Amino acid sequence: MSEALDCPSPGVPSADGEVKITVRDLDFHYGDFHALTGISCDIKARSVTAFIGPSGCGKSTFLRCLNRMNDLIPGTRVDGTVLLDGQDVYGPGVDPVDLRRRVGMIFQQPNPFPMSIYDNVAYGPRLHGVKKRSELDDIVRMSLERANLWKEVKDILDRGGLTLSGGQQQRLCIARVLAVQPDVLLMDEPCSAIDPTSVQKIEDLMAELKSSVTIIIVTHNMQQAARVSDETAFFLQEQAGEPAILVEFGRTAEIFTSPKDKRTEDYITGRFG
Amino acid sequence: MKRDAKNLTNAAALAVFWLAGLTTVVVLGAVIGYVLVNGVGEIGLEFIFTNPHGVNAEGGIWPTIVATLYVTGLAMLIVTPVAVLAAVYLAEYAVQGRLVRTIRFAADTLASVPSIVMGLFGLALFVESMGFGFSVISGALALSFLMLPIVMRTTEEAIRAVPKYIRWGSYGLGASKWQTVSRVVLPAAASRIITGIILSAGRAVGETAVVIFTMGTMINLPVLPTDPGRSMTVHLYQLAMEGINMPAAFGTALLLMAMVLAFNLSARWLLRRNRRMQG
Amino acid sequence: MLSAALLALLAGCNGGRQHAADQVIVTGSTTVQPIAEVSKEGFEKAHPGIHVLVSGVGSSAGIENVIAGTSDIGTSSRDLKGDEAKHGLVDTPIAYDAIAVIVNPSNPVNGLTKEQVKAIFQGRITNWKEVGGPDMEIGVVNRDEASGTREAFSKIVLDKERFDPTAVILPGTGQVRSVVAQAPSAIGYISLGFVTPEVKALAIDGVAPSEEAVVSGAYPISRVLHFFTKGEPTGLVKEFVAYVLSPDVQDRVVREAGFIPVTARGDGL
Amino acid sequence: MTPAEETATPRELKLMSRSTYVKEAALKNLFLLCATMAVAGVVLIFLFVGWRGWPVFSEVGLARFLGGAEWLPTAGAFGILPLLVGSLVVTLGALALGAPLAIGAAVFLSEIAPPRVRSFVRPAVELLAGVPSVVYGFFGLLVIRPLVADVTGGLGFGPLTAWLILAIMIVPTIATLTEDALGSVPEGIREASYAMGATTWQTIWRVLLPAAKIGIIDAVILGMGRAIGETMAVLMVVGNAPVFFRGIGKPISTLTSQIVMDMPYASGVHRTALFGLAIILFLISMGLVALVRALSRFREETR
Repeated sequence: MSEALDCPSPGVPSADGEVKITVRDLDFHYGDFHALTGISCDIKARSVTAFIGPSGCGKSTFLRCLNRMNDLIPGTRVDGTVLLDGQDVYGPGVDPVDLRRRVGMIFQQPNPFPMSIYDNVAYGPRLHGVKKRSELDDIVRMSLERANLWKEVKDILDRGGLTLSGGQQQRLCIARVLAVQPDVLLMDEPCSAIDPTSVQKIEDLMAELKSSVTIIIVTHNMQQAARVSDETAFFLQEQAGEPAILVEFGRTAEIFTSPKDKRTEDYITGRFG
Repeated sequence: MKRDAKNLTNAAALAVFWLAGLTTVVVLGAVIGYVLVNGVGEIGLEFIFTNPHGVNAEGGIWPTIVATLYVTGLAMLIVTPVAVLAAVYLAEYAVQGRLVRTIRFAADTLASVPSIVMGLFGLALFVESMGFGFSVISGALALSFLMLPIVMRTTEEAIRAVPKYIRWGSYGLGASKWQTVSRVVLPAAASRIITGIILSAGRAVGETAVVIFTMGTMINLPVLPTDPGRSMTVHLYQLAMEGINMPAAFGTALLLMAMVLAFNLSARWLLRRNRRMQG
Repeated sequence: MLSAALLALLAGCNGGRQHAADQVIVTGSTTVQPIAEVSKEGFEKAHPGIHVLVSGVGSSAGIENVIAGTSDIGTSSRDLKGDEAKHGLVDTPIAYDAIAVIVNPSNPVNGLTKEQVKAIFQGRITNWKEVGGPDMEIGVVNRDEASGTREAFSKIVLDKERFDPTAVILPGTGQVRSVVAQAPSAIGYISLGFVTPEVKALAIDGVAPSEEAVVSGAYPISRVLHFFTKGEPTGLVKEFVAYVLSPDVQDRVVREAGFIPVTARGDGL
Repeated sequence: MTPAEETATPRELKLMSRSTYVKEAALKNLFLLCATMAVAGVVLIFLFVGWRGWPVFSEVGLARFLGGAEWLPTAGAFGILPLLVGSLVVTLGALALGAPLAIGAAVFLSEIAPPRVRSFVRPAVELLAGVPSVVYGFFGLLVIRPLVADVTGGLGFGPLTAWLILAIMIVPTIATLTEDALGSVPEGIREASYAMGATTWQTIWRVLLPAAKIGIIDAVILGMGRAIGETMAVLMVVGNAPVFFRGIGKPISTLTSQIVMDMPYASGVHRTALFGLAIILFLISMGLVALVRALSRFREETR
């Protein structure tokens, strides 16, 4: 465990809960475009952190740095440190495959595999060596229950995942990720492509999962951020072509009622963005 | 007056395009019809399952049917793994650069090689230098080079048709690249890949110039891959040019057309079923 | 008969195949092919377990195969030429074949001299009116160079001089016949045995082609069909040759294929 | 793997195990090897066809081979000019007939045909591509040759018959590629033209065809490649007389048909000459592919 970094900077809230992810001076380059600069923040364990900011301000890109999904895109470079439970995620020899198992991700577009509901959820465990049918059944049931989908699909487990509604598909994806026991759940605008009634189900689900999984959600919808998150980070790209920065990071209540930075206030009150 | 002239030419032009469009159907109908009308009388169990005998190859064409299916099947076995894995490389692993451009240029060149050149190549390499002699294996190897670019292209298109975010879903669960490709991408693209293989097999069944110089022309029921044989296409060519046993020629042509159509139609059916299933 | 496209394996190239003991390989002239194929069936019925592999590759290829040892019997519809004779091949004539010059039945010309036929096939006479026919350009139909019939026709009629290069070349007897049958201006040549009413066979130097004329030697365009073997045929090969010379093949198969049995001359071996 | 307890000590991040890294790298190299098989194929063709055909250039000499006006192997004459001219005549004639028909059919399919009609014309075009070339030759020999014979008074063999057959054979190749080219023209262009009161024909002639020009040229070039490479169908109808073009009803020969005619009995220099023909055919087809790629690069720059 490297010693806790204590230098306060705009991104570090008062340390009252256990920290899951620590980010210090993170820069991100995509080819010769400098996308993010000087991002530092601490994500609390078993809490919901929201990333907000105008579209194209790099919040999704930053989210992808946390589980090294950006490695899949050729020509990208990450500087600075990202610690998961104190261990450097970009350290030499770290297996990104294992990292992505522990830091699951939900995408904007629900993307169940073109397989049955059962196979979708069992895909992760099968990847990591679970073979016994009975064990798989337990994991599938448990994951679908945690994702509040079990009652709706328990009789149609062999039907294709694509036959479900948008909201159900998204919850299936969540169940699929839960099946591999992640510590962290990254959600990249999970609700922007699904109907309002399902959004409510997903938000309730996040509230329940918060007790066992650290959740980070990128969202355009400030009301959603206010409703579901404990802490909020506001990202901004001042001028086009310039790297985006983390303007302010703090308890959601404070950010939305008494933001310290004028730029946050302008964004919150909808003057721009 | 001017407006009518414009509409007149437009109507005339449309008529020409309708003519062009329907001509293709008429021509196809003529070719298939001619072969069907003259050949259907010849087709019978006896024609399909007995050997040719007698002065002018009366009787059935069974050895040529076996030879055609044998060489095409063997070619499919040889080309499928290589072409599919090559397509996986191009679609999933390749980074744009000189190497990939060379591979694509080579595949395009291979696809445009005249079949007679592929035949002589098979003769020079497989029949003579590798010492297989006139045989099914020589034919299959030559055909596999002919089929390689076709299967590579259709497989790559099938893989690229699998949406990106499905791959991310798999990576997001901690799957390695090969796990993602083998467990999600390939199964999702499977039916289109199979369609590509069937279409290339249909093309191989219709080949003459390639097999005439690699599998030979001896009417013989091939058992071992090193046995020679005469394909249905070569048999049709010989019967047609000898011009004595025309009924058998028509019968062979009809069976050949039936086989090729079966390949093409089954490929189309598979594609449509897949599109509906994934829709 | 079309010269099949089996490659003429050159002596010494490493693609040669070893012969199984129970196998007789007969390759060569497409003209002799029908006789060889039907004999194969009869012979295989009479000797179960014995395989006779037959393929028509053209006389030249057949002779080369038997020299190279890749065939037991090299069939040919022409005599040996050049250094082929130096390999000690034993010749066993098995039938006579007369070559008929055929024209379209609508063509009024009924006969030509051998010299006229030669001039037409060399392109020196190009219009039917030069030989007493209507004013119509002559459509010459020739055979491909692998064909034994062409070889014999070239030797007997053209004294081995060049053919008219602008002639249509067809690799099969049947096609020559059907083209001549359909085109009024056409002239071609096929084995007498394949003449059918759809074409008219011309009299040559006044002698109409018939079996008697061929046997008596009066008809000028005829040739011998040979079985060539390396040395005196022995064992299985000898049995097969004897079978081909038996009345069962000579009277039925040879006649059916349109040829004249060698035994018809009464001096059969 | 039972669900982790709430306060489990955080698990250590596993380090990249040697075995998975090696396995992934090995698989990637295997796939690369498969991909290079296409390159290997082209190289092998060059090597072996070239090796067998090379002696003809030394023995007969490039000038007499390429420039020679007489092809009579038995007399030692290996001039392939008549065959080259033959191939060119047959190919260009087929293009002159086939290309307009194919482009017309493609425009019909992509712009004019109502869905019901399109649903049986498009499969017809695709099935035309499936018909084996020997069946086309068979059809040509028995149906088209007699018709041409009656019309021209000759024997029916020659360029005209070959053109008719080859034109049918290259229609699918050119039509499908032209249809793709037309398909890639943005929808907005059509609407803009119609919005200005242009008729279908004017839209096609003034807007669509120019926009898809490069694609159509690609299609025609590939159609040419297909035509020049065609063997069996041409062999059965062209008449196989290795002389210069003398009229649409007079027999001639081409590079491809001459190879199949002579190969069964060719030996020595004659056989290497046939391999020489194959080399030239291969170079022509490669040249056409390079031309198409150059065109597409040119199109990229001008877009």
